[in-house]
Amino acid sequence: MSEQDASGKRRWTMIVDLDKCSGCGACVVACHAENNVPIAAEDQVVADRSQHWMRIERYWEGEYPDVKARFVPVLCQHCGEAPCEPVCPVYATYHDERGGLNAMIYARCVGTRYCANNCPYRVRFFNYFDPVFAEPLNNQLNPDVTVRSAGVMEKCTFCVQRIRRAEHTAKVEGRTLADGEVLPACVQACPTGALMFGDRYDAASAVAKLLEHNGRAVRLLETLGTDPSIYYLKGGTSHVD
Amino acid sequence: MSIETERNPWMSAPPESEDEQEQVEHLRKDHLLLDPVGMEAMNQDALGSMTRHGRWTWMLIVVLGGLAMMAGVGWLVQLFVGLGFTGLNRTIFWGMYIINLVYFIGIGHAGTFISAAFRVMGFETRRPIARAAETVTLFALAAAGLFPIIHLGRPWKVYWMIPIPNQRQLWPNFQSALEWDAMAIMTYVVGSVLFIYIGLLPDLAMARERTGVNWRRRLYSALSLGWRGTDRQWALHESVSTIFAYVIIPVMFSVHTIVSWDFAMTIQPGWHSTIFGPFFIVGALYSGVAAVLVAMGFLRRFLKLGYFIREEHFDVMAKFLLIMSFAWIYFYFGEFLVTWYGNLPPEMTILDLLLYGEAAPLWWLMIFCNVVVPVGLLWMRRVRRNPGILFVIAVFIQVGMYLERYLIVGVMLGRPELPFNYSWYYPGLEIPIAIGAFSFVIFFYFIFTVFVPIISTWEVGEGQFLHGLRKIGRKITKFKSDMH
Amino acid sequence: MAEYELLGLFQDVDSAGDAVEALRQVGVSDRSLRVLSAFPLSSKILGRKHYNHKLGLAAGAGALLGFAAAIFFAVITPQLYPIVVGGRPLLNGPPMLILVFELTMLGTLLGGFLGFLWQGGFPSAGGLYDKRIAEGYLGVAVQVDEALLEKVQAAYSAHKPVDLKKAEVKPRPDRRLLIGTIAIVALLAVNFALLAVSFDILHLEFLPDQMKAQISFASQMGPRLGAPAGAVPVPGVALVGGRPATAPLAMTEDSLQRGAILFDIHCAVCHTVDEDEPVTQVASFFPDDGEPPAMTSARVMARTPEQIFTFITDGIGKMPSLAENLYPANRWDVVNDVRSLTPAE
Amino acid sequence: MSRPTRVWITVIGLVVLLVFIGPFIFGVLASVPNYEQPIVEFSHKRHVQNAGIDCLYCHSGATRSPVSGIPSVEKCMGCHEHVLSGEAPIVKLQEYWENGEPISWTRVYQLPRYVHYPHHVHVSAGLNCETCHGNVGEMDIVTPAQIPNMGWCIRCHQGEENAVELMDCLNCHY
Amino acid sequence: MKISRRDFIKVSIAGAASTVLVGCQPNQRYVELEPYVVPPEEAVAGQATWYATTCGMTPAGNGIIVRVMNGRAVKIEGNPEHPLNRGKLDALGQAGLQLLYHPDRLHGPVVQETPGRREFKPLHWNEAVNILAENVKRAGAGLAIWAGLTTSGHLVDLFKRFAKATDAPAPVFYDLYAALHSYDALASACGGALPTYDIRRADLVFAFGDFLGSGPNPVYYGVQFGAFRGQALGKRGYLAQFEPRMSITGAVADRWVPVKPGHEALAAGAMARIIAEEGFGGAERAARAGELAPEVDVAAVAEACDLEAEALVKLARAFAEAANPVAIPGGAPAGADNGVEATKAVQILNAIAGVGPLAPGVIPPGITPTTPSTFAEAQALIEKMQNGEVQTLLVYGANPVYELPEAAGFRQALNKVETVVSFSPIIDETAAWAHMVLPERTYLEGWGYRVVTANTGRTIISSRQPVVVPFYQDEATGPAYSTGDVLLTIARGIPDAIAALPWTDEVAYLKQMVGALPAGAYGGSDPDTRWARYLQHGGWWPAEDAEPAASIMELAPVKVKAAASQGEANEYPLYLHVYTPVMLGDGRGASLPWLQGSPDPMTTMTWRSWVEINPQTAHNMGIKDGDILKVTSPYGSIEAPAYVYPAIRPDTVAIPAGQGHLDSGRYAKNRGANVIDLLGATTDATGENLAWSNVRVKVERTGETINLPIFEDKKGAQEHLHF
Repeated sequence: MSEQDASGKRRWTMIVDLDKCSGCGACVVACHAENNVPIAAEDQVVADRSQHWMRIERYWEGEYPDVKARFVPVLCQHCGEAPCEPVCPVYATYHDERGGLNAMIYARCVGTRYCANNCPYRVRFFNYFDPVFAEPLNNQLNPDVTVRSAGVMEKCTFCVQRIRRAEHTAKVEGRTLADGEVLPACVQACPTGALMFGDRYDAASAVAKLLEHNGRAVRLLETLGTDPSIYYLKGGTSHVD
Repeated sequence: MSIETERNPWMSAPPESEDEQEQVEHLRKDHLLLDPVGMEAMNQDALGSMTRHGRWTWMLIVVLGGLAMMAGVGWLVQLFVGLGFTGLNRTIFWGMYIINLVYFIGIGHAGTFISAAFRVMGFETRRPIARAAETVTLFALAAAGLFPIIHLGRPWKVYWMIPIPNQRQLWPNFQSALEWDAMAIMTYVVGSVLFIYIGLLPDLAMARERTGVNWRRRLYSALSLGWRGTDRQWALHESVSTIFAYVIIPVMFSVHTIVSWDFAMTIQPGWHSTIFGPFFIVGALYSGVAAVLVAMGFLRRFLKLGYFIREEHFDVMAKFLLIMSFAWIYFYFGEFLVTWYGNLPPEMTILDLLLYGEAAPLWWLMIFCNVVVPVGLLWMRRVRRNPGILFVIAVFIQVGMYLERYLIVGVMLGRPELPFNYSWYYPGLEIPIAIGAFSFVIFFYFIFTVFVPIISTWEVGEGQFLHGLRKIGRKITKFKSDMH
Repeated sequence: MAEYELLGLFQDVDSAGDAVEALRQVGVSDRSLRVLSAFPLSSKILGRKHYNHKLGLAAGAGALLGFAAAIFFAVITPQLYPIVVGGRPLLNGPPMLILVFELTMLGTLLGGFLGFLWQGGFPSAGGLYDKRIAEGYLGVAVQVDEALLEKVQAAYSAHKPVDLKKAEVKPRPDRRLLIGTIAIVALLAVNFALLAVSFDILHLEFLPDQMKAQISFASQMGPRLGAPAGAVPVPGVALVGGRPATAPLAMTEDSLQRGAILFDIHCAVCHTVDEDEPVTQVASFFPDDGEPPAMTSARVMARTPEQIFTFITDGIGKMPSLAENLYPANRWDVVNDVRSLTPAE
Repeated sequence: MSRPTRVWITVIGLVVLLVFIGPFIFGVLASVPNYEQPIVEFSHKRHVQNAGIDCLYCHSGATRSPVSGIPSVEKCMGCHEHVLSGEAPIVKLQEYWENGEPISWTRVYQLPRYVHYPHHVHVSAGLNCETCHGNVGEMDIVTPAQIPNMGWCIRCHQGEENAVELMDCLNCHY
Repeated sequence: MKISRRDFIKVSIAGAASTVLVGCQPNQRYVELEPYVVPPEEAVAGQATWYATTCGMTPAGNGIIVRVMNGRAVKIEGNPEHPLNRGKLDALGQAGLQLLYHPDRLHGPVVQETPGRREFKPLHWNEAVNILAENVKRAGAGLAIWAGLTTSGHLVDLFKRFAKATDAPAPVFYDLYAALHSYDALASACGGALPTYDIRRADLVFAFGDFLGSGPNPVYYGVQFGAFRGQALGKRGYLAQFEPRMSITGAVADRWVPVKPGHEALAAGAMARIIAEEGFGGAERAARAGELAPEVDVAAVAEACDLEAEALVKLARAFAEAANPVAIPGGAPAGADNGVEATKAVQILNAIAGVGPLAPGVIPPGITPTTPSTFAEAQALIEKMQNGEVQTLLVYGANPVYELPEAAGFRQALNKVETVVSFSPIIDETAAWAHMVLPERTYLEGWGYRVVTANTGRTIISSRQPVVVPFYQDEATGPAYSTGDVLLTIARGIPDAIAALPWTDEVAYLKQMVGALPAGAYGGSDPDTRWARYLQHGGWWPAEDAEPAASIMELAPVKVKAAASQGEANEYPLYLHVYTPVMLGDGRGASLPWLQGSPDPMTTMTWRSWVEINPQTAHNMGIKDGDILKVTSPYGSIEAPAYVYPAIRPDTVAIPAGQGHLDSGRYAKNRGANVIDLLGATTDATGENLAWSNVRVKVERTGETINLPIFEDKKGAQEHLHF
């Protein structure tokens, strides 16, 4: 039983353990499968228009032979004070008080792309063309998620359709949502368990416990004051070196 | 036929001799307001200018119309297929459409500034060129107003940005800079259009009386609202013009500040700076005045308005341009120094990109156009009084200012906080649409000069009525009477 | 008495000034005297009283209106449908100031212009006019009744006008109201069109697809694909080899309550609880031998829970299968409810 | 006004009407609904009032799934194999059943696909079917009680005491 | 009739008013309703049904559950109850749905006159099966079967029984996975079973292959790696990776050791020798090292492997002193010509620390694991085909034309085979050369089971059941046959095969098999319940999940030397490192847009193959990103764009496998180059396995340049991300 804070609000939070992330890309493909994210053809990739709601940024450090690669999975940080929200002229993106999510309402989006410019993480993707799902690939599309048309902004939603389904089932069965009952597709698929997901306001949740004075927890571009909901656990070092 | 133009040779140096007659002659030739040829001749010349388009200019008009149509077709394709034809990508979401918006609104500001601010400050040189400048504003704003629609992903939903009641009970978000843009540009458009119209009334009345062509007569009598020039109407006209002049100057300042706040409100490195407001206004006036110089050069050369638009006007405008270039350099250096000295990593990445990186050629070209050319040449009196050279300098400044905005929007956006997503901007469909926009402005400018007298003869007449010559000691100088 | 309008054309300011002075001597009131010129002459030049107009008032009214609109948009609309953005409170000061400034300025401009039109009598049908006024001549127009006519004409001719015109004054219709109403009607028409679209009364269907229809397959959308034959889903199948795959649920209070509700919805259509109750409407259509048994009848009481579960799942005889209506767990609830019924003595 | 100008005015008036008002009228006509069902004689009223069947018997999804569900042909045949099996509409039904062809009922409440409406949550929140669908028991041919647009949903959602939670766009749009 | 102005206005107002009163709303039907005639029992409209089955994209045999909405499979996730991948899944597994709904899938059997022209005519299923039956009957002993490692266990058994019944040569189970993952080399070095290790509580791991990305069991080791890094009380394992090119395992390793290609065995042997000489890790381990370590001169080895001697000493010391160290063999060293010795050298390290691979589980009767054949057996079959002894060749679940090197001569041998029949659902390179194609149902539509290749101490049988109705049931081609049913129907026509394959259809075979299984984790008294629970939970595995026992292998000291490289050093200066990329696997992923379009983790490349080259080497040769390079080996040459890769040895270039398809659907066709063309058919020292690593190549610029379809910005990725 998860007792949220007094007002019943939740703060969905994800923890990315950079020490465990092996960069295998299972989360990237799982996200495409769950959220009908279109795949860019080669010419669009060259034009730098690939759309991946979850991407793995690989940074190089050092020169050969002691060169080091760092994987940093980056997705929408669902910021508490999101810079992308106030700039939208039609409230197509706003802060969902109930779950602490940064909502992107496709039907309301006019396509000014101002939100994407103001996102320091560049995790918002614009549909420059209508997505192409060659017949019969459209059978695979998840009916719970709107297939976005051209001219609309899209981004990671923490698989809000899975959250909603779990919440609805829990409400119909008269119980509150258990910790870990709802996982986004990437967290569910991650082989090494680098991704964890839960409600930070619920003290009993695994996420909350892990974050309690965890020295390794740090947030991406925290100095910008966006209050992101994603905590990265910095990679550890071993006794041997 | 225009008033013969050899009355003001290009290089009029003041006469050495003491002879009074020569001095008067020189002063007359140099200053329009001291060289009255009577309202009748002036009306004749001003109305004549409407029909002086030669074969070349008509061909140019047709070409420009074609280019504008081409851009319209390009936009329709983009509307139905998607924004994929542009050069935008997952890092750079704003491109030449927003650059065009800022550029054309920038040009729009000079017109209003010259007619409103000069009127408030009482600069007499505004009299012949006020309407020419305001027309630049009018059509620059028209073009600028199109771009917020063209750059939208789903333009047919733009009515959601208008605060009208709807069944969804949803209202636009008035904390967004784009919403302020909408409000500010609407106010500015309304202000500019009405300001031109008020100034145009007496001239339309004059044209109504003089024109012989049937459809022109019906057009002007409808447009001039039955203006008879009674003292009561003139008094109202004076006070409404004054109200507009005083109100439209702060509105002008607010519009370009808000347009610059579209960028300053973000936390994008290179954009998030407090001086963007004044910096953009100075940039606007800078490119705007250059645009007005271009217009003046065109009117004088092609519509043979040599009598009205003389060297003294070019001289004043060029000085104003010189001052604006100093102001612009001052602001740009300020921003550059603050960024460089602060040495914040994301900001420094952008600085390196501009100075030595991929964008270096564009940046140095901009510096050449905006700094070297104007400051290098405009201090010379001979340059300031020569419309040909000023035309060239003005075009350089246009290129420079367009590049400055291109660097701010297209290039700086390519360097976000997370280095993995750096990108470069290769414009695609935006180029034909930008060319189309330029031709749209110039096309409608020509059409405007065909339908409406571009010189405000009543203002020039009033000016000449108020000015005269006075002999102080051995020198004959001009003076303005305080009968106003 | 007929009113007459006279217009005298003078070469320059001085002669016009003298004419005006002369006319005033003759007794023409300043209000009915007009001086027409090609460019604005301040009243001091002609020594006349300053014409105070109420334009400032109109601009001020416009400003107030603009201010009110700005307050409505900036303060009231966010509260009508409260949407929180950027972790900031619902109402934030700075953006409001910008909005207030813009709309107040707009109001001032519009107010000023409409005031100018209204007080200038535009579009006035105009009185006497002469082409040469635009060429720098000054026109002195007077509107007098018949009595003063001769004196006025004499005063005019004393100052050698270039030309003198006289015309009877005809009552001209005031077109301002007509033009005003037309403008308002046009504005309302545009608003009505916008409102019709935003209240979903009219649908602009010819625009590109707006995600209303999707290429993914919604529930119960054709072409339908059945379930794979012989496959067992993760929650398991109801019957394995004819027998229930899951064990009966315990007869808890919850189960019985759920069972009762479900019985009323799904079973009470045909079955009654006691034998003596009248047959339900649907059951009356069944031939006498195939009539649905009452729940407390011997036939039903003799059945084992597994059998009842199988009947619900597969149906028996004329009873259709209710698998589509009930999850297996709910079927056990109904079984518990049926078993808990005792025959009425 | 002379005759030719009057003719001119009417012609111009018609052109203006076509150009401006035409799309609106076209838009309106395109959205005039028709709710005619494949089996025209099917009447909710007779099933609910005469036979006393509960809504959930046929639309059993309403309490456990976002979609209330349109009953299968087997569900109809469950009773109509015996009940009134002689009548014309029932014969039509049996034809569907024999050649295994589904009855593609005309959808009455059609929400755009970017709206996800959960029946089971509303039913478990205490609303009954009549609240939104009107008194279907009285209708022979079901017609919508209101236009199913956002304004209608908002009217209830903003009235609730947990309105802050219910007025959240992410409830329906994702 | 003349409209007066007044009437005209009246008409328009009336018109507008009437339309408003009608009250209109959308009559467009975005959803054409089509309720069921007879609804399936489990289906509730609007709710999903989940089915458990096995992933068919890789031979690992991960258990998956598939979400089915409105009769269509929309999402694949790991089966939480499956003991191998415990609810987790890799990118290849997630993308299986696109194979099911691939736009280029065959709707029914097709036949082709002249192989290679790719002109196919559709055929009715019954007709196709009859033709196949005749050919098989006529072929008699001349029947050959070539299958891949993802073949379901029941088909392996049916193929073997069929071959034995018609005394045809034993079926060959060989594809690119078998080659590049060196199953046989590893198995033969570790006592016959594919070595799998439990590293959850290990505190130090030496990895000689990319076990997290392109190894045989990336998901199993992924789950293990998660536990390895996040052990109790903050304990964290140390990983060192020995590889000439940094893979994703190298990227997350604490230490990447760029060993010279072919010298990994030497390095492992040297470390053992150092432990012996220096006496690290206590007397017992030093003593054992003394016995087993090969006699090598450490300084000479260090210099040969291009490593600093004291680095080797430090690593050896760490290994020896670790409480629970593990050395995982595999990767390039196992594919060298001394592959088996190299694996043994690594095993010696384990033996020193007293650690061994997990014992393989006991295979219950009636269950057939898919054990890969050796390359020698494959060559033998090709030999037979070349000599014309094979009349009918059946190719199932493999693509030898694409997967085998040219030198193996498979494609030439095909000309000698009378009828080639392929069972590929999509026309791939082998099907393009086939006479007839009977498209097999994808793994999401078919029956079967897979015995999991990883030996995790207990036998895991992962069940496979259809999650959706087979997608192509076109009336024109009639009801589709699965390959198992095809075999069983053909068998009925061949007298001596009837006894070997008595079942009516494959489901009967499976039911009988599952019925015979002992009570597993989910029990079940009667066969029907056991069959239902076997399908419901996704397979059968013993109940207890006790600590898996590690088998200590007795090893003899082994002589280690540098692997011989193929091609002279002066003519071919650079080493070629071949690997199966994370996204495309063995090339099966190339036909799926999700995998082609998702960026490769290390290079972020998409839609193409590429040549990774060291920045210094590139600079010396004047190569920059996007230059098309011509890579020539002693056996062939390909062209691919250069990608300057900071983490690769200067003397090595790396090219991923998987691209360069000529067929396999619109997403794979004519994209990139097939690196297998650079490999020869030379076998290793034992003559059993293909020696695919240590081929030497030379690289030249062709002068052409393209824009690399990469997701990253190369300069940006070099910058430090300030957290």
